[in-house]
Amino acid sequence: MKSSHTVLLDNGLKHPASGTRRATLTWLILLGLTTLSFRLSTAVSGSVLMFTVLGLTLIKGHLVTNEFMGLRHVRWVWRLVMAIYLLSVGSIIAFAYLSA
Amino acid sequence: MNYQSQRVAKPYFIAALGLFVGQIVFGLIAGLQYLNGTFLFPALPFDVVHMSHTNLLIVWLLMAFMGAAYFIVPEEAQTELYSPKLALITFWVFLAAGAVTILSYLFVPYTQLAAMTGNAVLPTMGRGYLEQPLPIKVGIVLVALSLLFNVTMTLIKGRKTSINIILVGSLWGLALLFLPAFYFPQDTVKASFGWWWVVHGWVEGDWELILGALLGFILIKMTGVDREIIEKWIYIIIAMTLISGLVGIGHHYYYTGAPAYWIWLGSIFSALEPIPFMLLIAFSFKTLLQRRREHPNKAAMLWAMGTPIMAFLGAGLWGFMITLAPVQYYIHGTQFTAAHGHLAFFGAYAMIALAIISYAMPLLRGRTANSMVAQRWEMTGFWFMTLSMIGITLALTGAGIVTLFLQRAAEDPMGFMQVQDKARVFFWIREFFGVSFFTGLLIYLRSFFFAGEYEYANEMKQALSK
Amino acid sequence: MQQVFTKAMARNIFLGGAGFFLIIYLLLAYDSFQQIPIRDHAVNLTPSVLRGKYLFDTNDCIGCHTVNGEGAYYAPELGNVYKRRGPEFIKAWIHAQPSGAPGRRQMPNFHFNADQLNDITAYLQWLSNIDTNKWPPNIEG
Amino acid sequence: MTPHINSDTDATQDLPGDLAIWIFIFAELVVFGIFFAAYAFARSTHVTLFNASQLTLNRDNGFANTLILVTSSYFVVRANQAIKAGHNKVCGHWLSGALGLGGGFLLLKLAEFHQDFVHGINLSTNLFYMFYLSLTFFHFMHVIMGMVILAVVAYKAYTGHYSAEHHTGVETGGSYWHMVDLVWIILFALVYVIH
Repeated sequence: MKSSHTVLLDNGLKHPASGTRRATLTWLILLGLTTLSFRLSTAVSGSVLMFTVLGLTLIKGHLVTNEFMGLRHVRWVWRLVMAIYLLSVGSIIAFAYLSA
Repeated sequence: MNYQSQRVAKPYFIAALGLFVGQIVFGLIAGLQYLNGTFLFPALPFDVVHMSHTNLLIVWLLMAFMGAAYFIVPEEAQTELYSPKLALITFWVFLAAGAVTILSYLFVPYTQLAAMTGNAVLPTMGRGYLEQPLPIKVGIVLVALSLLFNVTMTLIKGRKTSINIILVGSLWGLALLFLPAFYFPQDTVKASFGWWWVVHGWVEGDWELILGALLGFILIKMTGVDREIIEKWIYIIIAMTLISGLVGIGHHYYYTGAPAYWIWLGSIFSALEPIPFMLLIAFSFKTLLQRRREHPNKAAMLWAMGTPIMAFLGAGLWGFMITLAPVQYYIHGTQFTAAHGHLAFFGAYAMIALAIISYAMPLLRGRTANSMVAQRWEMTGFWFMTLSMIGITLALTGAGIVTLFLQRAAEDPMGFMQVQDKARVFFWIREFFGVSFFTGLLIYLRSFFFAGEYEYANEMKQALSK
Repeated sequence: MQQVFTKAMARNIFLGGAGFFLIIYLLLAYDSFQQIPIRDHAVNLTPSVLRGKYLFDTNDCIGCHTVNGEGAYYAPELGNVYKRRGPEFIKAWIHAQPSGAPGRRQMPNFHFNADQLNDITAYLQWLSNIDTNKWPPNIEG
Repeated sequence: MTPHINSDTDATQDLPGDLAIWIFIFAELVVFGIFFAAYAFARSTHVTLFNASQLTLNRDNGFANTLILVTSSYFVVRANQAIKAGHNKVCGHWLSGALGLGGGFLLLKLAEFHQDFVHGINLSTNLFYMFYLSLTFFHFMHVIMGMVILAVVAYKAYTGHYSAEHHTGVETGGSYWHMVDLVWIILFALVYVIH
C-alpha cells in the first residue's frame, strides 16, 4: 500500500500545478454542463430533452468518477464496473421513458 | 471444552432437541388435519395444533440459542461464566414455562385461558407466534433478563472478541424486540404494523446476527482460519442484513392497511435482502477452502456448510420469490408464504442450532468428536431432514400455485375451500415428506446413543485396509 | 489491500449502516402511524367493534383464518368476509358450527350469544373497510 | 517499496481510500440505482401525473444545489491534493469549505421540504411526491452522513493526523462525498429536469 501512496505523491510533486488545473477544468465543465441541462429543461421537451439531459448526466457522472473519485488512476476493472453502472442506470431510465 | 461452566449448555441442548421432536409431531398432526378435517376434532382443533407447532419452534430455537450463548460466551471471553447456578435455574424456569404453555394450549380452551390470565387487563393474546398468556410473556422477559445479566457480566470480566460482542449484542436485541409483544393497540392495522417489529425484527433482523455469530464461532474453531478475517466478514454480512432488512420490513406492509408508499420502499429494499445470504455462502466456502486443519467432527462441518446454502434457498430465494409487491398481490397469505417460512426457518435457524449442537455436544460429553459410526448416523439424519424439507417446501409451493391460478388470478375465481380440495395432492406430498423428515430426525437422534469417540489412528487403519 | 480493509472499518460500516437505516425506518413508521387511522377509518372503532375484536382475538381466529393475508392458511380470508357473505350469513354460519361433515375441515362452536354475534359482525364490517391498496385481487380473498 | 515513475501509464493501482468504503459505495449506488429505475418505471404508467407534479418543484433550488454539491466535490479534490503535498492546514481549509457548502445544500433543501410541508404535501399525496420526497430525503440523510465523515476528516487534518505519506482517511471520506455528489447529479436530472 505504501508504494501506491508514493506514486501519488511523486505525481503530485512532479506536476503540482497540472493536477490542480485539471481538477479546476473538470469543475468548470461540470458547472457548464449543469447550467446547460437546466436551461434545456425549459427550451426543449420530450425524448429530445430526455436523451440530451441523460447524455449530459452520464458525461458528468463519468467526470466525477474518473477525475474526482480518481478512478482514472486505478485498475481498469473498477472503471469498467462504474461505467457499467452508469450505462445501465442510464439505459433503464431511457427505456422506461420510451415505453411510457 | 475449556471452562467448567460451559457445561450448563448441555441441558439446554438436550431440551431443545426434545422440544424439536414435539414441534415435528404437532406439524405432522396439522398436516393430517389438512387432509382429514375431522382428525382429532374437537379434542384438538387445528388452531391449537398450529400454535403448539409454531410456539415449540420458537421455544426450541431460543433454547438452542441460549445454550449456544452459555457455551460460546465463556470460551470467547476466556473466563468462567458469571453464574452457572443462575444459568441452571433459568433453564428449569424456561423449560417449565414452555411446558406449561403447551399444556395449557392443549387442555384449556383459549378463551378461558385468556380469562384466567388477566388478558382483559392488558390484552396481548391472539396474534401469531405471540399466543402466550400474559404471565408467560412476562416470564419470557425475566428469563431473557437473567440470560442477559449472566452473559453480559461474563463478557465484561473477560476478553471482548467481536464474535462475543455481536452474540451478546444480538441477544440484547432479541430481548428488546420482544417488548412490542406487549403493545397490542385496538386498531388492528397498527397492531399488525407493530407485530412485525417482533416477528420481522427477530427473523429477518436480529436472529441473522445470532446466525452470523454462531457460524463465525464454529468456523473459527473448526477451520483454524484467522479470527480477524472471519470477524470482518461477519461484520460486513450483518451490516448488509440490517441495511436491507430495516426498511425491507415494508414487504409486510403492502396490503395490511399501511400507507401505499411501502409498496415501493418495501420492494426496493427487500429486493436486496438475499445479498447477505449470498455473502454468507461466499464467506463460508472461502473459509472452508482456506482451512488450516481437518477437524475430525465431519458432521458439524456438514451442518455448518449446509446452513448458508439452505438459508440462501429458503430465506434468500423463496423469500425473494414472494417479496416484490406485484407478485405478492397475488400470493400474499397463501401456501407460498408457508413454503418460504418452512425452508427459511429450517435452513437458517434450525440448521445453525443443530450445527452448534453438533459441534458442542461431543465436547460437552468429553470427546473431540463422536465416533465415525455416530457421525454417519448424524449425517444420514442431515440428508434425510434437509431433502425432506426441500420436499415439503416444493409441495407447499405447489399448493400455492394452485391457489394462485384458481383463486387469486382466475377470471372466475373459486372459493377458498374448493381450491383447497384441488390442492389435496400437494398436501399429501407435504405429509409424506413430513413423515420422512420425522424419520430423519429419529435417525439424527439415534446418533447420540453411540459410546466412544473419534479415534484418529483407528479410522486411518480402517481407511487404509479398504 | 487486506491490511487497509480493516475489521474496525467493517464494524463502523455495520454500526453506521444500521443506525442510518434505523433512523429512516423510525421516521417512516412515524409517518405511517399518522396515516393509518385515516386509511382504516379508526373513528368507526365503536365499542361494539372493539368488543367484537376482543372476542376475535381471545378465540384465536387467526389460528386458522387470515386477516388481510396474515394468520394461518387453514381457513378463508376474513378481511373481506363481510363483503363476501354479508352479516346474516356470517352469524348463521358461526352459530351452525361445527358442520360435522366427515373429513371436512371443522370450525369449533364458540357459544356466542346474539349480542356477541353482532359484535363480531361489527368488527368484520370494520375490517372490510380498511384501505388495503385494493387487496385481495377478488372477492374470494 | 518500488517507486513507479510514470503514473499516467501505470493504471494498476487499487481504489483510493479504504476498500470497505468502496464496498459500501457500490452497495449504496445499487440501492439508488434501483430507486431511480423504480421512479422511471412508475412514471411510465403515470406520465401526466408526474409531469404535472414536476412543475410544482422548485427547479431553481435544485439547480443551485447541484452547483453547490459539484463545487464542494471540487473542494474535496483540492483538499486531497493539498494533503498529498503535505499541507495539513490547507487540506483542512478546503474540507471546511466543502462542509460549509454541504451546510448550504442542507439549508436550501430544508427550505424546499418546508414549502412542501406548508402545502400539506407528504408521502401519501401522490406517487410522484412519494418518490420525490423519499428519494431526496434519502439523499439528504446521505449528505448529513457525508458531512459527519468530512468533519471528522477535517478535524484530523487540522490536528495533523495526516501527512503526505499517510492520508487514506482523506481519500476515504472524499470518495464517499463524491458518491453523494454523483447520486445527486443523476437525481437532479431525473427528478427535476427530464419531463
